[in-house]
Amino acid sequence: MEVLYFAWVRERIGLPRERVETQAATVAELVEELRAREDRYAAAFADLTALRVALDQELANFDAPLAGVREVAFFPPMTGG
Amino acid sequence: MEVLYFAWVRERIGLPRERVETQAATVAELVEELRAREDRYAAAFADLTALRVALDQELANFDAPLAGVREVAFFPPMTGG
Amino acid sequence: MRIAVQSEAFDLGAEVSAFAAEVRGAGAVVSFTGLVRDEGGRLSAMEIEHYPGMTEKAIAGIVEKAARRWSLADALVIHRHGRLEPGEAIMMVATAAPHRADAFAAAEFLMDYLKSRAPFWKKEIGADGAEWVAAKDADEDALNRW
Amino acid sequence: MRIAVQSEAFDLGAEVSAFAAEVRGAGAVVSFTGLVRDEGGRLSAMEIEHYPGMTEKAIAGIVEKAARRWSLADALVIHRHGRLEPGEAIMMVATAAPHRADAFAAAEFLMDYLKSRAPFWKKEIGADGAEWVAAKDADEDALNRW
Repeated sequence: MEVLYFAWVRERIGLPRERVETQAATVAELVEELRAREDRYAAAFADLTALRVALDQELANFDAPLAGVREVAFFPPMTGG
Repeated sequence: MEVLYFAWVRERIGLPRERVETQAATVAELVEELRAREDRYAAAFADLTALRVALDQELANFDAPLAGVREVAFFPPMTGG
Repeated sequence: MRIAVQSEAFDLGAEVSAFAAEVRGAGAVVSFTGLVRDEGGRLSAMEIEHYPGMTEKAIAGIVEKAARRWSLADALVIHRHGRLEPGEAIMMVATAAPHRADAFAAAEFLMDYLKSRAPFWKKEIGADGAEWVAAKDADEDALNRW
Repeated sequence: MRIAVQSEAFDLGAEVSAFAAEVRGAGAVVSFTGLVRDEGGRLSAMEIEHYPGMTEKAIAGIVEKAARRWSLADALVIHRHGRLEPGEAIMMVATAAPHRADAFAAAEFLMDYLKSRAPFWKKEIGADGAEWVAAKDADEDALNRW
């Protein structure tokens, strides 16, 4: 699946998107896998309350299932307008 | 003093302004004097709740004193905006 | 702060554009424009009467009240009188403030007060004749929220 | 209803003017524009990142919600991304409705949701470096009033 990062999440991890092969059943499980990879991931995902997630471009919760999802995006709370 | 009429008050009385010599102490007394003049005045001043008054271009009440006032205006509730 | 009471049409876009270009330090600009509705074709024109002299003073008082209450970088009120066709702009207000909540609140406040406290009277001219627009209780009630 | 997400500057006056000219049957047009504040000279630029694809969908969903809730004759949202200078317009919304209460409410609703539910992220570039703008609790709280 495609994993996208925006704003300071993108800066902390150091890339805007990547392809991830995973068996994670939920967003939270995917976050655990990413955290375990490298310090920069652990740093980006240190505080989930500071993060938002979108599944196939719709806002979702961290306990949402990943079955059938093609695109996951992680980013801080939005600051539009 | 100058007495001004606007909107349907002006149309009912048939003139936009007139000079009125009066000893009326309050707006309400002036209204009584005008009502007694002719039917068109009685018709215009039939229902005071449908009227507003301004003294020297400031909104006022019907019991306000007329001492020192140069300009009295009668009109329906405003419909600006 | 600018107040204009005029019979001439005004250019809404040019006014909003100039207003937004001139404010300094504001992050939020709100504009409101009132247009003559055609009421499904029943309205052929609107005539707006006003009280020269009092109108300008009343609007200035309303703008001052708004400026005391909210942090405004600037405010603009333009109100026409005379004969207007359906689709024409009757009036506009614009407000500028550091943040959006103040700009919105001040614009709504100006509109609520202009509706019921500025000496304008609207007459609708239709196929069936002419009729003075009656003030709505809702417009008087709207003042109570401030 | 028109939604534009673009890096190019837009002409606020021309947009408001065209929007008001095209609405039929509306008596009230409200516009809101967000400008880059210069924060007393401390800000040299703002960079706005967004999520292409999701941004347009999210804004369309917000506009649909507003259209279901209020009697809207029309609505417009323009939001820029990329690098902006102080004083430049970041975005605008415009709403048209038969009466002013609906036009104001819908514009404020659109703004509240665009703030916290459209995937944009602002970064302020100043003399001391660059910093991502933090979301405010007040902006999240603002959604609760709808």
